[in-house]
Amino acid sequence: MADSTNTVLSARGLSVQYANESPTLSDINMDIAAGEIVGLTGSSGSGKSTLAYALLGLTRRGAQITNGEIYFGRNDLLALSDVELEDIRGRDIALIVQNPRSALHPMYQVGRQISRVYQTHRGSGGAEAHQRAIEMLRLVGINDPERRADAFVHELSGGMAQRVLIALALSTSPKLLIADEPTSGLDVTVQAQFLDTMWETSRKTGTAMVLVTQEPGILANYCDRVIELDAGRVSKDVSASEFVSTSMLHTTQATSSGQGEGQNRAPLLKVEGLRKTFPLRGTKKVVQAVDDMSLSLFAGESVGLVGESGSGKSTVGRCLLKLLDSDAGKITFDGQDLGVVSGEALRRVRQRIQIVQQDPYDSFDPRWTIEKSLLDPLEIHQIVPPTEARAAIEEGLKRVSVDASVLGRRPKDLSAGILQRVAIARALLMKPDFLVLDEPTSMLAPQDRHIILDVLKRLRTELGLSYLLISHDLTSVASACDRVVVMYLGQVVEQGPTTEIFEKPVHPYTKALIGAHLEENPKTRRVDRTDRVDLEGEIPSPIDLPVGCYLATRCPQATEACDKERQVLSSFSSHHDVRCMRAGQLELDKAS
Amino acid sequence: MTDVAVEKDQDSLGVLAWIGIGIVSVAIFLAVFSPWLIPYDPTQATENVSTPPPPLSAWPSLFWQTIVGDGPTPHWFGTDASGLDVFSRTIEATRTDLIIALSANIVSVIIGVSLGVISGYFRNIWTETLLRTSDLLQSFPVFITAMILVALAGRSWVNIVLAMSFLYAPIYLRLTRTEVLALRDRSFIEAARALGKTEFGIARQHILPNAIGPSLIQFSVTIGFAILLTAGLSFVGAGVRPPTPEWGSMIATGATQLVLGDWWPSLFPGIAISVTVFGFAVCGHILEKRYGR
Amino acid sequence: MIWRFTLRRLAVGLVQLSVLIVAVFFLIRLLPADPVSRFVGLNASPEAYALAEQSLGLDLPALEQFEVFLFGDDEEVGLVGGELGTSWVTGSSVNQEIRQYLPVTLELITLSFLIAVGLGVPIGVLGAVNPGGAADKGTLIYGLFAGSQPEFSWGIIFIFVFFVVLGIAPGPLGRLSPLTDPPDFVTGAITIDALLAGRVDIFLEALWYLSLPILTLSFVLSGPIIKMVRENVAQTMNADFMFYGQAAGLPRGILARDALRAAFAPALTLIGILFGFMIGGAVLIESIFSISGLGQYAIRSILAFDYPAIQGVVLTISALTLLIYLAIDVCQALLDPRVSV
Amino acid sequence: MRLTKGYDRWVIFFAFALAACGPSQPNDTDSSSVIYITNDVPAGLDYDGAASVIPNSQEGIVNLMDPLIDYAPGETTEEGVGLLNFTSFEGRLAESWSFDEATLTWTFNLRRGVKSCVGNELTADDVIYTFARAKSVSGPSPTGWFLANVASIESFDATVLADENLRGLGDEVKKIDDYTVEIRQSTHNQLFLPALTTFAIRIFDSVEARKHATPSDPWSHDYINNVTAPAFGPYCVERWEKGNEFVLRANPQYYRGVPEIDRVVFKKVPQSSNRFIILRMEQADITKGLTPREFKKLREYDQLQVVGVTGNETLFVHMNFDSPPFDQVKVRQAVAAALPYNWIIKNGYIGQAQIWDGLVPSSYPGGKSTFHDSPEGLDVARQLLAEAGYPEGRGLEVYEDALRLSYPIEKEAILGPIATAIRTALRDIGMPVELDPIPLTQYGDRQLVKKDLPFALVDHEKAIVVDAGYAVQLFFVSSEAGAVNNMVNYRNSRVDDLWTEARAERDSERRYNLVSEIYDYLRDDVVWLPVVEYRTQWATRKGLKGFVWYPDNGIRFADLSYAR
Repeated sequence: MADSTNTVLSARGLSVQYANESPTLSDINMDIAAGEIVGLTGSSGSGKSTLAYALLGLTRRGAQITNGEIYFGRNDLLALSDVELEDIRGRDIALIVQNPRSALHPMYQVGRQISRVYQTHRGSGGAEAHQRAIEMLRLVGINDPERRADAFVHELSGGMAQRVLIALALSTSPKLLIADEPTSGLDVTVQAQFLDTMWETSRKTGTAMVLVTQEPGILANYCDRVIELDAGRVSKDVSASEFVSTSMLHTTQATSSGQGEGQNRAPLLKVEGLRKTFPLRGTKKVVQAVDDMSLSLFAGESVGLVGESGSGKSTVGRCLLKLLDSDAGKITFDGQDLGVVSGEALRRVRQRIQIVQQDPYDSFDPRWTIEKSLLDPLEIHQIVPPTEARAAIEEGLKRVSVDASVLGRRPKDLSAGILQRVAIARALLMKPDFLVLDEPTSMLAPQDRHIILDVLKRLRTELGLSYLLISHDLTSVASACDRVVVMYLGQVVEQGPTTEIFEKPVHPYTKALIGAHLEENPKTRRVDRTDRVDLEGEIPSPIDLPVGCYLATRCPQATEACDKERQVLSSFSSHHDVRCMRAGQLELDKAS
Repeated sequence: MTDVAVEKDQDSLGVLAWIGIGIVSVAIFLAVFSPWLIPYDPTQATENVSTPPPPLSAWPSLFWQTIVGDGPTPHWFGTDASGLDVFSRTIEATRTDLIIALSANIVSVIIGVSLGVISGYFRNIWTETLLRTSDLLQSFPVFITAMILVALAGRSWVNIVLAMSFLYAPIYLRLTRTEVLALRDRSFIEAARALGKTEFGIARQHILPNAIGPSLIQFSVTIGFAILLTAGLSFVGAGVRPPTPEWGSMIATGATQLVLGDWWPSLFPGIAISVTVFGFAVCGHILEKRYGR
Repeated sequence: MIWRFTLRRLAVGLVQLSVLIVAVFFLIRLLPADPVSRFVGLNASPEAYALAEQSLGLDLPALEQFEVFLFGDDEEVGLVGGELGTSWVTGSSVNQEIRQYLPVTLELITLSFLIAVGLGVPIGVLGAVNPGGAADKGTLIYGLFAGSQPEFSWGIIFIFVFFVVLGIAPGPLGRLSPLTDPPDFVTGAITIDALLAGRVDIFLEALWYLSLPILTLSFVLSGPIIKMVRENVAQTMNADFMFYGQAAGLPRGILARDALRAAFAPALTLIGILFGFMIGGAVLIESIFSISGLGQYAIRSILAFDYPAIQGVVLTISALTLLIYLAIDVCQALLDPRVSV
Repeated sequence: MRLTKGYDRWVIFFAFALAACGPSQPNDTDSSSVIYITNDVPAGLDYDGAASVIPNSQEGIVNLMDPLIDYAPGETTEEGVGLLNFTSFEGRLAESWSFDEATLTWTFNLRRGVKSCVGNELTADDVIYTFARAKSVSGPSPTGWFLANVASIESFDATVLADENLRGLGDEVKKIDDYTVEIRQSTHNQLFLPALTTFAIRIFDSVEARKHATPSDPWSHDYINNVTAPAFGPYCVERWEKGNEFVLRANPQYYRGVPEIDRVVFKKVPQSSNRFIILRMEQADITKGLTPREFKKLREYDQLQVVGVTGNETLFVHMNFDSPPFDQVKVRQAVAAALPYNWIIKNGYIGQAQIWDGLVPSSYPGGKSTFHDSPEGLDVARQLLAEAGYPEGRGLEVYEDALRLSYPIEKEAILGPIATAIRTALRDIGMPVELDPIPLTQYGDRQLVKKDLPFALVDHEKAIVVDAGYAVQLFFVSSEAGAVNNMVNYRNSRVDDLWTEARAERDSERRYNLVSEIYDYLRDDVVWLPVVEYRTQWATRKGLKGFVWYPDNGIRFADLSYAR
């Protein structure tokens, strides 16, 4: 194992058990060297979070460390008294958890929560601790830290709360930082910034880090070494590059737009000037979700709609199915204006447009068996005679490679990946022409994502379907789409063929988005790149939008004019539109 | 992980849960079969006024006597000032109180849950008004309002049930509505809509079955309170008509005898009500722990 | 900010109260009995009846009666002037009567709450800190049991045991021995009035006479309080921020304070709601212990169909309840930054 | 001293350490002060006020206000309770009086030197004020006017109610000089003197009363109802907290001598069982209105005594002639035959009652005593019911609403068991009777105003004017003939005619015969079904003596004294 003088922490024979259960962790041995970033991975339920906490000598209520030693410096943490442990925790070993908003006390200002940890461990005075808190908040990239220090956690976004947590953890300059899925639920650009910060801190201060994650991109981009757990035991302990080369089956490849090259035909779906706002309760203000959205989609084509949370991409999907009524704009499906259909006609149109939703568990009635959930829509539309319904749903399941034995089960008894395939099967039972895929992979483990994408690609060829794939996961979009539409704050900022967008993005936002994408390849680590376009600050509120370019406040290339002038989507090259007045100029600058 | 913790909590409740279920089962059994269990007509005055219960030492032989049918059945719990058999009345009162409490809750659940689904699922000015009205009802002093309502409509168990429904329906309405509001935004509702289900079909087949859970848990808790309220109303003379056996009115009339040293007419119904309501409270607690929140 | 919140809530409360006023007024007039009969007494001739009806203002159409109730007439200023009218039974002003009875009830339940909360909170915490232990089970069972008991039954049992059999408690004679001259009426709460008058002896005597009703009420009230404290504290101890606080090496003292602070807000709500409920719910205890509080006044008024008094009582209790809810909300908003102001 | 004592109790109670000792209770009353625990204290002191129908209020009034005349003392019972001689009157505020047959005018000579609580002297103006106030019918329950009307005082008739202009006092009540007043009747009426003894038309201290008049309330109803009734009686109000406490202090200038009991504390204890324990623990001196069982139990204690008389408290069954099946005399007779009289006396009243064999209390002159002469028993009742067309009760199901036996809920402790026994007996003969206790207000409304109460137990109706004829006029003549409380809607023109004749009859014996004939009709028609007369009782600490029974059943504390 690692050189003992260089070792920060080593665990020997560590076992954790919940009362009367089989051990959650058994006989774990691991070492962490100074300045090292160790990735801790494994499927859900493998015990990786439990291990992360156990390294602090902590367990959740009801669990117990039954065996083992954890050496930190000269001390066995498990042999120390509670008071001695209190000293080490937070000062020498710090923790970041995956749900930062519930990890912070809801009733104290976040600045105070940082300063009191600092005070506790560094024994400083109140004023000094407060200064330190502000300093740390600035360090983790929070604008206006003096003001934010007085905020309560519910006033912060998830990303900001996560940064507060890291500020808290780093404020005492710990020797070891344990981060338990710190970026789950964050947008890609925020995730990238955040991980960058952590990485830089580690490199600068020599802090060792344990990064618990399931994301191969993160492991590949940021970790030196990867430990994989399987059912509570260490199954791999290898360098990151070795881990990636042995475990990763897929690598990103942009598919060329082979199909759907029929621009002269009439589009299957045409959206013009779509606008959707939500009224804000108790005020006259509105939240702008979608603005001036236009889109064409041809039969057999697969279009990716990407953007971060709050960009309005899901709202677009819902408007297409008329699950939401749009404020303005026209949606035409196969020549039929959806604005005017209702009642029976609407139901007939909906049969041809189906949706697959983000959370498979949420998209099935928890009380119904899979069979009932699948039979019900068949009965409504009487697509097949009742006697053949059972055969039809079995056939449908076979199509998505799911065994018919799931029919008698309830959603909670199935894994997310299987259930999502059942959801696809359910949509396909309607014999639709067009599928809206609303983040179909974001709740799934990486392996399941690949399966789903494979199924979708296969079905598209088999059935000649059209897709609108809504996703923030660029890997999925790159592998499954012919064309990509990038949205930011309700507007399309760039659209064009997949390869062009990925390889030659024009809009600064697209550039940042692509740049934030973590490829599952240690050789193209983001941290090693030099040409990154990083956005500053935070997304403006969709209630009080800027007058000019929505990105102006964050764009590194913004000029004064960007602040004032409203941007329009204009053709950049054939089939490639960009909403940036400086697009041409930027390309020229780049070229020169 | 948290699931494991909950699991564990249930285990420690084992004995208590069985006590609760046992009490409730016995109460229901007595309520259903009381006419075949009681030795005396619970409303028939006799000459044996205010007789104390037989001493405990005499019970075995009296019990034997009763079984072989030798001589009159003893008044196990004594008789009250009207010469009514306290034992028969205590048993028969289980029926009265349980019927009232159950009916009131069933009516409230039906009204509250259906209005809750409507007001949560279809939001407009009418359902908003409905909601405000039900809020207002909840700021009424429960006991006094029930007294006024019963005074208004007269003393009969139907009126007590209606008065209580008036007070309890808002609770169910609130509970259901909160649940429906959370359900409305669930993906499977949207999915059902995309799959062509009608709004009414969604409300009936998806919303209602999924929203009723908390109300059913509340049901068990509220039954206990309904029994207390029924008894309390009878205690101040706004409950069922005498001589209908009812715990509260038995305690009230028995209380006046207490000072004369006659402890039995009020003690036995007092124990009955304490135990029964406790049983329902325990069951409510168990249900809440197991299925709630 | 908090003022605007309070004002807005107050405005909503006023609207609710107005609806309440209308509802109560017309609801009461549906009562099946005619209060006039009470006044004609021996002389139930039609003329006497008409005269009595006139003197009570019941000869007017309901809407006009409502107008009189709201805006008063030659003799009274009406509700807008803050007057609830004149009791038909006693001929006294309902305001005055409520002023007399309300403090009695408030005193009783406040003292009971002090005891119930004072005992319930530590016991509940004790149960929560050691989940699954004997203390935990004990508090749970006690909480469930006490919370489901009929207070009238226990009041009677306590009187029988402590007064009749043991003779160590005072009889159910109200708040003072009938022989004692009560202190001057200032607040109406006899313990406070006694202290204001500098009569420690009367203060102690009042506590002594109130001891059994307080015992009964605090026994019943301690149930839900203990159960709730136990659950809240247990829940807080399981909260992520407590776990994280531990991981951040915060000392135990700070953690305990954090936990209590988080558990306090929901506790406050429950105590507030219980308190509001008890203002109207102390009826049975008052009648058992001969304490002439608002509940007794309500029963008397309902049995006598004394419309102005019934209206007064219901409105007072509802208004107080709404006020308490408002106070809870304001406290919540002050305590818990998450509550939107 | 008091401080430590109170503190002791407090500590003891919570420590339970000295449980056996128990703190001493305050029982060291001095003999000039009594604590009277009652179901309620006076709710108002104005006899024209809303509260005047409540006996508790009347009890307050009679201790504060004196009448012009009262009955003379009669015999004393074995228990030491004084009775009145209902045939003889003696002066109170009036020293003497005379009657002029020709002009139907009564002349009252007022006593001199009578001082009110505030020290004003009684004059004719006070009497004039009292009658003027009565005639103003300005109170919500003008009892003063009503009794004057019953006594046939001229122009105090029902027209006053209808016409506002007739409400001023004319010369029917006239001041002759400061100490002489004349009152004129419209017809001869033997109820005149009895009416003057009641709780109403007692004389106010007009000087004091006028001080509290306001433009909107010229007759000081507010003051009298809420502060005190200024008058010339034996006691004055010291403190009054409605719904809780009422304290009287002896009028130091009372013309019949300062009462021995100097201070009376009325303390409200609504429940009879509580009153029982308090008296048993000797924390009070007097109580009344206990249940018969409680009275009986109290007799067992040496330091207590129970005294009482069979006065005018009765129990009867009311069956409404307008509510079938009670319109059939056979049904009413069946009920009469089926009632469990012995059960009621033995278990309902624990022996403290006797069969009421008439419709006039046996203590009143002129009652008829043959009401229970006909055969009784369940078999007779079944027979009668069959004759009425309801063999075994078949056919009575349709009268479910009428067969609800009502009684005031406030009387549950006493009437509950009796009603239950009656229900049991009547169900035995096939009448499907249910019980319906309702609040007194509702009961009164239905019984006296709407007159639609079909079937009820009545134990609080007593004729406060001691005269057999008064009851006839009040209850039994048809409404057309002027009965105001004909609660069962009895209509018999023969009875109406007989009463018209009897009312103006000057000869006592002939009047008695006419009234007797009326009572024969009442008996044969089972108009009211008299059940029992029960004893009016007071429980006191030993040594308290001097109780006198008055028809209003109010205690006159001035009569009492402590023998130590």
